Amino acid sequence: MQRETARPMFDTDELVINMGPQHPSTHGVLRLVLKLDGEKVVDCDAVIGYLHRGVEKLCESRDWTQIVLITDRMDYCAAATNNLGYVETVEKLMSLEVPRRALYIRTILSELQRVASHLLWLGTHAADIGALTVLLYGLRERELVLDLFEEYCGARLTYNCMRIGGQPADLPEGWDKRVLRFCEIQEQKLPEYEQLLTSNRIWMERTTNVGVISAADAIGIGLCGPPLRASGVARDVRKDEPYAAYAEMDFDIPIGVKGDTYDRYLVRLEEFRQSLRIIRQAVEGLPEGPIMGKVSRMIKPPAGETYHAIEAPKGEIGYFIASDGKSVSPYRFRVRPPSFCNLQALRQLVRGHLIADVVALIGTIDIVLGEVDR
Amino acid sequence: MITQTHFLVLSAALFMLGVVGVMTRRNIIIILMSMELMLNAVNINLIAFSRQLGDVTGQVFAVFVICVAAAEAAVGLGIILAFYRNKETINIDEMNLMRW
Amino acid sequence: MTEAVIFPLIKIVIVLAAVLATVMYIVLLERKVQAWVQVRLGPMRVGPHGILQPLADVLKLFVKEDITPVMADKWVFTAAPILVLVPALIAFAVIPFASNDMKLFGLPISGRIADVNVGLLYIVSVASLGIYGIILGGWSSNSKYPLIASLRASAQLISYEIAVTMTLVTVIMLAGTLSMVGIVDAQARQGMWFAFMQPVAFFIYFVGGLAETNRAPFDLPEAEQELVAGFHTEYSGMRFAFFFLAEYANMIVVSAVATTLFFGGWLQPFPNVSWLWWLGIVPGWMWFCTKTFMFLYVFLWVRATYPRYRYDQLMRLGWKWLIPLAILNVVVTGFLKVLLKG
Amino acid sequence: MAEAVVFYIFAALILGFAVLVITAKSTVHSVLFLVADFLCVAALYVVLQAPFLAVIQVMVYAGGIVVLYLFVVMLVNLKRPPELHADPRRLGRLGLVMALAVFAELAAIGAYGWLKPSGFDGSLDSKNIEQVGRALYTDYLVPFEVASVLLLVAMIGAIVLAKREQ
Repeated sequence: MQRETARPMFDTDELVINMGPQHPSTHGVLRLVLKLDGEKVVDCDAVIGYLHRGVEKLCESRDWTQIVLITDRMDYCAAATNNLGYVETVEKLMSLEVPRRALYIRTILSELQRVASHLLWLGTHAADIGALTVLLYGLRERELVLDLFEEYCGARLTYNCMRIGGQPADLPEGWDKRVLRFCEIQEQKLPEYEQLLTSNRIWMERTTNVGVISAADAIGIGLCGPPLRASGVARDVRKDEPYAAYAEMDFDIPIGVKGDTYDRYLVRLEEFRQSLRIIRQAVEGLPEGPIMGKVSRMIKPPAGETYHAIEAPKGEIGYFIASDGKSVSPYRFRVRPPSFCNLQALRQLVRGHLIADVVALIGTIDIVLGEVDR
Repeated sequence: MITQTHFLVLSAALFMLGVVGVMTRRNIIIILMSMELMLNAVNINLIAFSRQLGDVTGQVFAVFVICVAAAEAAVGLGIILAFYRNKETINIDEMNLMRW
Repeated sequence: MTEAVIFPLIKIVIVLAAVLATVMYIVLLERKVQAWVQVRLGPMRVGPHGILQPLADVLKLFVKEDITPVMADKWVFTAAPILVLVPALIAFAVIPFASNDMKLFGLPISGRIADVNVGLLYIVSVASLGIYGIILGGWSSNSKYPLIASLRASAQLISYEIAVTMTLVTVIMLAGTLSMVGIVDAQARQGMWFAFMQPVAFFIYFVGGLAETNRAPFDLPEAEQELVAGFHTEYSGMRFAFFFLAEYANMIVVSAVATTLFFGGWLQPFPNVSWLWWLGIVPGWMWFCTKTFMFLYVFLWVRATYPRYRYDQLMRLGWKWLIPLAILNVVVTGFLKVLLKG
Repeated sequence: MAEAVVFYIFAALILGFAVLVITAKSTVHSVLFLVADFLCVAALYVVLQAPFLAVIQVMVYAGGIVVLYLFVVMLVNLKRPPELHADPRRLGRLGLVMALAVFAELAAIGAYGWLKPSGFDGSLDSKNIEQVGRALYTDYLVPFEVASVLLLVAMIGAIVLAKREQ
């Protein structure tokens, strides 16, 4: 048939729709400008910065100890790992020796934090796909973690629970027992989530083959954390460049096969179990000794710069800190936040999927806007 | 007393309104709707006669008319949609090409 | 005159009041059931165990500001909630709540507002009108999320209506009548509720009912995680309450129709088991209400358990599974009917 | 008497809504009036002792066909409203012709009714659905099948027309 090919017979009407910054499921103030063809997403533009508070610049005018509590405010769902990344970077810069007991406590705290963060992720991700009950179940267990944190450092969200050179306080009496008790409870509750989701037909249909990303693409984009591992890349800072007490722990790194949303879900679910395993080992092998290294009152690292990364629940959080050796605050402070790097994949993930998948995909990369915008 | 004539008059008037709609409006969707009005006028007639004669044949034909109306609406609106996508108009005066 | 006008009027008032009160408490029940599933308590503040919560909700909706968006089509915007609610309520006209031999002060009372001989078709056709309010509400808001939601809603309603209507055909084949009362009588005559003779039809009807009432897991048109609040995003105050009322009234209609068609309406269970004679003491309308509430509970239960379908999956389920299955069911039922007769 | 009242009310509504359908500015309003019109026609069918047709009218017309119209109006209205063609002279001529036609028609009906007055003596019994069903599946089986084929063709045609080319 003869037909002018220059103009397609039916031109498509693209509808531009703004998802966010005020939207129930953009996990904060993320704004997505979606170009829709019917229900299909043709293109997606993520607009960030609604929560920008200038954390990095702010840190350059605070002294070294004060910065710990600013890092709390980046990924507010995982403050302990933010603290850890920062204090370890400074310790590396100052070549400080941290007592083993402090390292173990840090390990326990950051794994508890991982469990709490994953619980929140699981709940919100499931709620985005419509399974509201899982959200409440997840929050129920997260509450227990928060209680533990509250007992240790007095705070439930922004912990400020680490110090340069060690820990601010020793463990309260009987805390280790309660941590082990929590591990037991959590272990029992995991099958509950799995019952509701893992083999649920609707859940599987909603997540399998949605947002597939290959290993090569994942590395190319710079994904980190569970999304990277779900694509089949066995990269975990805890194993590759051990920090805190991870070198002494025995644990596995779960990796996915296909790199779709379902794999990311499975990977994170397995990480619960590995975290509990690490917590148990750390609590049982907790060494006696001091909790604070030899640190002078006035922290003033020598001139120089360093980068150090740890494995936060959402991925690899890295700190680049430069010190001029003279002032009492960092000369340059820069964070490599996992949420920001993982957000880069969103565009590629959502293209060609439907609106309903967009919310599932925002959930699956697990972002916190406080960290994306800083 | 309502007689057959009442229904015939009503039906004729409704049919005429349909015709007026087709003649005066240039919006093709409204033209199609006017045609639905005319079909309804026909149906009123059929059913009124069926009532008068005490025979359901009229109603059977009304069912066929509804059936045809459904088919007409489906295809007609399909054509309108296709045309609109291409020309961005639903004014019948601008539909003067057999092909594009 | 009394028989023809006054009695139906009284009945209409009673049924309307009952339906609205039920809707109010279904909302509370929903919150409670969901809370229990989710190891919470649910509303507890207003009255003991939150029993007066519906009144507080209604009061809030009454005094809330009624906003009409500036660019909205005002007439249509106002008419849409009414167009949703009215079909939901008038469907109750043909639902038989009890048998015909009820007595009130010595006067015989029939347990329904009207017994039309096209009762079932009436319900189907009335239910198909409810879609207008949804489409128009979404369109007239002049906002993108409601528009997408209303397109979704209408596509969903139309496609699931086919499957549901097909299941009704099998019921009609078994009962040999379109009258709702006749269908219940047929179940009494044949000594078996149609749910057991037509499990497939019942299943399809129930799934389709979930979809037609926009309930989870088919609540796409109002998926708050995706489309903010769906087609009623721009509504507030009483107009929003109308949409709300309509949704729950529709749930009750679907449950009541399921009870009538598949679970014997007002009939008591096990009428032929002699040692269960005491079940007959309970009046018919209470059986009807009990069964209906059972279905309503399942609605709420499903909502607390399942994630939401995606639009294309929903369509696939409807068109590729339920409709062929329903048609197959009709054919098989027809064959069996002819075979068993001959 | 009651029948007359009901008839006049619904006849007035039908004609009134029909006028609104063809004069409404907004196409969506037009569609809404069309639905109202069809519902009134359905009510008239009940008066004419054709409850089955009344229900079918509501189900197929109001619940199906007009929804389709509404759908298309919504899709088409997204960009710019369709313009109403206004050519007063032509409208005037048309009006004259129409008025004549209506007059002729009404005169014919009136004359017929005067010559041969007819009440509704033949009445349909209450088994309306059975009768229609029987007629459809026995005497008019072939037209019925043809109608179903027509619907199938229309369905496929609509899909082909509305489908976007890849």
